[in-house]
Amino acid sequence: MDFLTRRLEAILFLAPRPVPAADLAAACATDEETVTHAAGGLAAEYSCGRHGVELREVAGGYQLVVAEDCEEAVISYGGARAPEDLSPALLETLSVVAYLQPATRADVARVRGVSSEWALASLEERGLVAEQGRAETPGAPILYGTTDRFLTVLGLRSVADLPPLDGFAPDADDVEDLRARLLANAERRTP
Amino acid sequence: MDFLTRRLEAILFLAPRPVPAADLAAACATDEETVTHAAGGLAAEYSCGRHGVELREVAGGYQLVVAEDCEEAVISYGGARAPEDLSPALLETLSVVAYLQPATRADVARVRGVSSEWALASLEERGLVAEQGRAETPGAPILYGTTDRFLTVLGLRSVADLPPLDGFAPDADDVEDLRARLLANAERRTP
Amino acid sequence: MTSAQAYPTGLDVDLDVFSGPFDLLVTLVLREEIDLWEVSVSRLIGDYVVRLADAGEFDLETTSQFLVHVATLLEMKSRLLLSLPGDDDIADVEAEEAGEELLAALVRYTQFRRAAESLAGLWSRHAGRIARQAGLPAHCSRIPDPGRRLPPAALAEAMAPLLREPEAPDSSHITDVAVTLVEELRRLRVLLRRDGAFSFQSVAPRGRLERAVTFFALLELHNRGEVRLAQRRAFADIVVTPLADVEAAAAG
Repeated sequence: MDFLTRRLEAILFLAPRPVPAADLAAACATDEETVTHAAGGLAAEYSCGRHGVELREVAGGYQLVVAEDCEEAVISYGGARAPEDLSPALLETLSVVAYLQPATRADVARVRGVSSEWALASLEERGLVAEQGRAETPGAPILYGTTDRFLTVLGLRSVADLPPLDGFAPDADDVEDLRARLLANAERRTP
Repeated sequence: MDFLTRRLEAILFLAPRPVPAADLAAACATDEETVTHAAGGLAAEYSCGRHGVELREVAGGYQLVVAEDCEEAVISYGGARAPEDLSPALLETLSVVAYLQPATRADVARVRGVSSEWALASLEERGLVAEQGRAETPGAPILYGTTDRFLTVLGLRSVADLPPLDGFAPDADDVEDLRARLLANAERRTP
Repeated sequence: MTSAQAYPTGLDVDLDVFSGPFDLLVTLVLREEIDLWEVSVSRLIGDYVVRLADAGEFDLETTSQFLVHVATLLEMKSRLLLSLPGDDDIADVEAEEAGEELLAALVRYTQFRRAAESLAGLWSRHAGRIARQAGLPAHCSRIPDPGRRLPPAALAEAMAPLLREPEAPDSSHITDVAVTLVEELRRLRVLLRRDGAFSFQSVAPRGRLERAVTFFALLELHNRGEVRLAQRRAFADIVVTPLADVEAAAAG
């Protein structure tokens, strides 16, 4: 496997959603044609029945997905995982994402007053929050929001059913007010 | 690649944390010995330089991680962030907890000479230490220990793999230096 | 809540390492976010005295708070200078008898500091390794049984502390002052009337915080022109003479 193919493999390994050829090209500092060619080689390596995952070309790009006959094992692993107990730090982070969504990592950290890197990763790993695209601000930070699984775990029909906060309703207009108040409080707590 | 190996690959590909052999065995309805054997084959397939990812043994389980030379591409795609570095105060506190665990707040303060409340809270927030119950001494202080994430970020298989604490003991010369410093300070204190 | 309430000492400081409210500086030092080595305590005190002079009025409560904080900083700094961990009261430790104990503590601390350096090495090699972070695909993860569901109200409860306006910084970990400046001024004035001159050592209490208050009270008496302070050399005992006596001697 050549270096470009290996880098494509690494990116696809990590990305939870299809990655457009253009993004792969940009990340590897090459052009789309070269990427498409290398992806062909990767598709051959990860063709049906050879590995536990397969490379699919789907709407929007390339994605490594679990081979159908291996899914059962993954489901069985997923079913055996630890229950949903959340530490206070995780619960706080989850609430911030839930009420402010979509929120960036920096938003969460500023509101909470502590770096929330691990808390977000941990919630992502539990499937309660997930990437929902990128903000159109410098650096294009990842935007986080809650997942369908989050709704299931809380027994909610939609995010609009979140319990109201003291003086706020979780609708679009109030999110900005809420954000402003949280930031003002956070600023007074820490320098 | 045989079916078992493919299933292991699928689980490790999707699992967001190191997976112990026992969990793999349960998910694939087989025994640990068979899993360990198959994992050996997988480790050979995913050994250094062959793929964009590598198999490593860490925190009591197996984990696929991006190959080091492919990290740059992954980071430029924007899919990964390294954790923030730890300050010396946090590292000191972390080492006391790691070697003395389970350790109370007072244990840490006794070694470090300063109240380490904030440092412990910060390590807890970063998921590196966690409460492990309470001591059966007056006041029932909280006992702290390190987490699986601690092992994962330090690349350790288990706490037993920590470099031995004895190796860091000051030797006779160091002790004499310390004694001399202490005496000099003591004299300066007495007018 | 006004900002004066939020920062009871009401003092802004401007040092190389920090600029802002004094309380915050103390909080940051306690959290080890600012290295105490970098904080010039003498400059803090100098600034404060200048501020007092400018203000023209003397706020006892504020000054007591300031003293407590400065005393805390000084205590921490002296521990650092000694590289001495431990809960013992430094002022009460006789170097000879405690020497071996201190040495043992220092040796132990050094051992853990070296272990920390080695953890830092492991960290720099391994912490940056990149693993998949996203959760399992929805159809692969377990659906919790209804009995284990997270109650939605828990989310609102978790938000409540973030929505509350923050309270003033907590200084409960700082020892309460056993004597107040007012009481100490009163006590010293009684001594001056009764004994005339006396030395600082002979009247100062044992506790270092209380000693600090006594010292500050002496400075206050000096400022008000009630006493003369004399010291033969640095670190020597301070002789306190009522100014009335001094004037009488000069006149006689």
